[in-house]
Amino acid sequence: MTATSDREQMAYVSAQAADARVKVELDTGDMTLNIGPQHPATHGTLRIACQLDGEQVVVAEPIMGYMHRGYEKLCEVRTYPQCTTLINRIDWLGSFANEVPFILAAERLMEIEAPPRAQWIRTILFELSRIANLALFLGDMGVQIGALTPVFFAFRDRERVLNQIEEVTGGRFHPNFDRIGGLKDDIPKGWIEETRSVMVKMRTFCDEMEDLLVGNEIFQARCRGVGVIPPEVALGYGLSGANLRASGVDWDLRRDANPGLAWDQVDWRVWTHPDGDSFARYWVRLQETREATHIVDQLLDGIPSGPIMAKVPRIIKVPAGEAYISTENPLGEMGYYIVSKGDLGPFRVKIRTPSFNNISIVPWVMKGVYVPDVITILGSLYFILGDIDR
Amino acid sequence: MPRLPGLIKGLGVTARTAGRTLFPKRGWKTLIPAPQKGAVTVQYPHEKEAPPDRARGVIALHEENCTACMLCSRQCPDWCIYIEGHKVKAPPRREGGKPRTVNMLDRFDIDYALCMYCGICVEVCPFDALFWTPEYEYSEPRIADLLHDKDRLGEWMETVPDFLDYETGSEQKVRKVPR
Amino acid sequence: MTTLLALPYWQETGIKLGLALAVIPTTSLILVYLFLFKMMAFMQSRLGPNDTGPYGTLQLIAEAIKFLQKEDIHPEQADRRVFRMAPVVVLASTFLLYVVLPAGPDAVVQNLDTGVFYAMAVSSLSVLGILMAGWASANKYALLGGLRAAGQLIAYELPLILAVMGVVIQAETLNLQGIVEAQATGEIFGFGAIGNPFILTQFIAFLIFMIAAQAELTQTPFDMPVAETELVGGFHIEYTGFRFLLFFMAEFGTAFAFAALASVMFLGGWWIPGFDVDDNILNVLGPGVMLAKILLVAFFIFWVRFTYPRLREDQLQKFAWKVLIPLSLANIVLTGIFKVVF
Amino acid sequence: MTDETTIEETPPADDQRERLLSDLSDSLGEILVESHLRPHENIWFRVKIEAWQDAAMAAKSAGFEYFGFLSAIDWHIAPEGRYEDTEFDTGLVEEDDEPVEIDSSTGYGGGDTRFQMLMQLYSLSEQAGVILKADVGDDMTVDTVREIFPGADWHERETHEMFGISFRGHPTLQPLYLPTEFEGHPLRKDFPLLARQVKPWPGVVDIEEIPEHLEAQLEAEVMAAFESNEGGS
Repeated sequence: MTATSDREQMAYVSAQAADARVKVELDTGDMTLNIGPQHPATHGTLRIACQLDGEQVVVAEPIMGYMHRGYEKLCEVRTYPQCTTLINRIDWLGSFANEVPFILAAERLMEIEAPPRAQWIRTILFELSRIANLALFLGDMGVQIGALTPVFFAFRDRERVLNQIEEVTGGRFHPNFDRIGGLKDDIPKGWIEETRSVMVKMRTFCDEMEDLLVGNEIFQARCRGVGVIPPEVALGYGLSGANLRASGVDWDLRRDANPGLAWDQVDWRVWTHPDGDSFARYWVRLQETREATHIVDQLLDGIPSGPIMAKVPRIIKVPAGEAYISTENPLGEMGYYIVSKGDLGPFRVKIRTPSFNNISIVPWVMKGVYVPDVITILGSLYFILGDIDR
Repeated sequence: MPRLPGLIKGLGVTARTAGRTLFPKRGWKTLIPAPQKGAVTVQYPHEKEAPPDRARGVIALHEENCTACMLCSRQCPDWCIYIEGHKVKAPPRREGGKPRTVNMLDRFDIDYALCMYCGICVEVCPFDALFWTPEYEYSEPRIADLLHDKDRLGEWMETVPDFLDYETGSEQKVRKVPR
Repeated sequence: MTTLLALPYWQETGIKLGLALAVIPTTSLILVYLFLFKMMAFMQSRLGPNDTGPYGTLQLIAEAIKFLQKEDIHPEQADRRVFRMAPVVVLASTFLLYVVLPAGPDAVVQNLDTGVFYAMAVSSLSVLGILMAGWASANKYALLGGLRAAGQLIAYELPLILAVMGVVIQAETLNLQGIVEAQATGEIFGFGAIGNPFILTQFIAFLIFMIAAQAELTQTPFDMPVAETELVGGFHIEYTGFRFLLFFMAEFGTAFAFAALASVMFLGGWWIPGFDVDDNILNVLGPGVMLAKILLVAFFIFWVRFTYPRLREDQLQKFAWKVLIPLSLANIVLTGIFKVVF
Repeated sequence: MTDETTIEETPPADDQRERLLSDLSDSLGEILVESHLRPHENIWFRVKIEAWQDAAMAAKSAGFEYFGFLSAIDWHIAPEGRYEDTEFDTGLVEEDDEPVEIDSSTGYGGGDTRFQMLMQLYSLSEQAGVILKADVGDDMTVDTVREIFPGADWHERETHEMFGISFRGHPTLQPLYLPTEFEGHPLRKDFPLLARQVKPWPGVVDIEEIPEHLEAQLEAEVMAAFESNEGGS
């Protein structure tokens, strides 16, 4: 105000005053719009309380807990083998991947290691659940922005992957197949060939998604430049997985902090995208799905023979100590911090889920976007409600 | 703003899929529409999809093998297995032996309303009394009816498939299902 | 005008009205069954309804009965009268559209001299109903949907009308029957065997008309007013049962009517090459030809609907004002020049 | 972003983490209470609670800028166990009457109080993580780190409702998961798990023994049947 001699300053002040006057004269109160908890875009029961000015979001605050199941508490009263039953249900679309870090953390404390064959099959199943999970995202993102068909393609082709998982583990969604020291069972005859043909189909699915969505100009118009997350913000919020890589951070726990699975045995690359917008997130996930099919193909070629269980006592007692193991799950970094007191069950389990961190950026990224963009951003951040609420 | 190629490609994908669904046959038969064959969906009550042999559909109980050792009940994370039993005297195995004390199973109930289908009970059973079967048609209109007793669990024993052979390189031994 | 049967005016009108009333639900049934149920299913590797009746044809009857059985629910805060009237207004706009759609030389409810003008005017009535629904539902989603619909329908009414202008200039009449006749008697460089369907000379206008119609019908990629994944149905979020059925019927009835308008104005309407324009037999064959053409146009409308994602509201407005309207104006200018030159 | 040089898989000693340990210990200075290293895994630092923010700041400036998670540990030994023993199956355990028994001896980096803060940070350039711990005093208050790591915002809210630890300087400490009127802090060890209390453990049932007075009689019956059977065949 003091620098009235400055013409620019004058212009600025008068513009501010005009704005304020308009706001007083046309007292347009903000509208609160609750997106969710029952809303098709929140796949699950997430609620986003949006303050709208017209169709523009002023403040968006996610409210969750509608599905909080208290797994951290429940794990405390269960034995280690019993915990995996629960852990399956955290990210229910890629459930095998949930078991692995928990089992690895327990193995780390017990200082045993699963035999190589078990590690390879673990890695294959891990990547299969990644494909199953991301395939649904690839289709679902289409639905979020209005394309009806992709999600049906996704369900169609994901089913093939789930069948492969079921043929080995017996469970489509909740395999509960990983055991401390190895796996519950070996793979059945003929499975490798079937999986190979499924991987070919999944690559076709990726091509279809590329034609239906990535190349589609309407899709690009909706996603490019929407919900841009710069890398330093992404790091501060602890974003992980494709959300981080779409912001240009070349970071993949499979490559950079491999906890002993067979990823270092095969040739693959980490995809990143410099833009950090919704389109980049979709694109990175699409490439990752395709890359995962190549990883599975290579792994299938080289499964070593041998046992699938290390020597473990029948009654599992994990020595006292603490361990934190995280792996690159379909949604991002999932880690288990296990505090053991040498008991049958863990003393405390802190479950670090990717979606919780990924969604915590919502208030930051949704300032000033339009209502349709809220859906685009939510879709592209890709969360599973069980993964947020635990 | 929309340029042509991407939009046209998308139309091509859906049209191709429609064609493949409607005319799945090869050769001159292509002209005969056969959506029943081309669609990936299974029309459930008319045709049934066969789940894989390892599918965890329901737990079957081979009662003769059960010794009421309570292991499954105690290991169950959901506390959904109820076992009761009593001890009886059985004749000795060979002549001149002493009479043995064996466990008789009175009650073996699994509450499928609570069960999380984790398979821990099947795994911990040391006597091969519990098996998974891919059977899945046992829904009930009332939740209380999902508590199945040992007779019902025994009936499912017939549907237990044989264990599958393993892929080459495996050192696992193929188990046998008691019949 | 030669009439098929020499009937008094009121009897003729009565028959036509009855036919039109029967046609509207039937047409939306056909569209829903063929495209929404079956074509969409095939495009998604599914079968669609196949259990009720042969190939699931009776599914729609079952659906209609289901809707009729449902309780008629008003939101507590709703403006009841407006809430109830809204679907009727929307459906009325659809009904009124059918009045001028010709299916033969005499197979038309009312052959208005300003048929095109009337059709455009009446079709924009539905905006009113949608706005009413959006406002009266006392729901924020519905309000957003209603406002979006209003903005969108107004924005797309212009290119729609301007696209039709080209046809009107070329045909030199606003009468839909006249347009059909103009196409039937037209010649392409002296070759008149198939007449001159205006899609050949007015291709840009046809494209603009189809795009604008897509927006008018609130079909994807322009379905922001309903947008299931954002506004959960938009203006009809609070409607259940019979009232929802009315909206639903109006949606598909209007789709049918617009497909009919497109085939009348661009594809030659009911005329069959080789027949005289006044031939009485066309009153019988015409509806069949029209139906085939309409289904062809509707196929494209729904094909696009099942394939594309949806645009954002601001992008849609930009597209209308910055691309479609200048294009259609250019088209009018070009048509005018050609009209004067040739 | 990342350093392309990968760590050797199993060198005998973890030089990299030892270097990180000494570096970070130096920069933490006297706010460091205790540290612990598990080779090829993690480094644990226990810092003074007053310096929680400073420790986070120091870690961030040392390159640990990727926020993993923030939580707490309750070292109170739960009176209920796993709810599988009969004596604990009935009745709630009164919170106030029980002396709080703490056992944090097994925790890395040690601990003196019941509640301990826990924060995991990662360095993308070093490809290594650290876990920061701090003992929470009786005032149950910690400084917020949400200015340093914005992602900590929700984690602090969760910790607040689950353990009852307050965060100084956090503007919106309302519950994240639980309803606003919820009482108690569920992840505390003395918070009863009702799901396990409303129902007795089915594993507590044991096989019914043969009553002693009938044993001899039954034995004789069985033997008689056995012998007659043997004779017959």
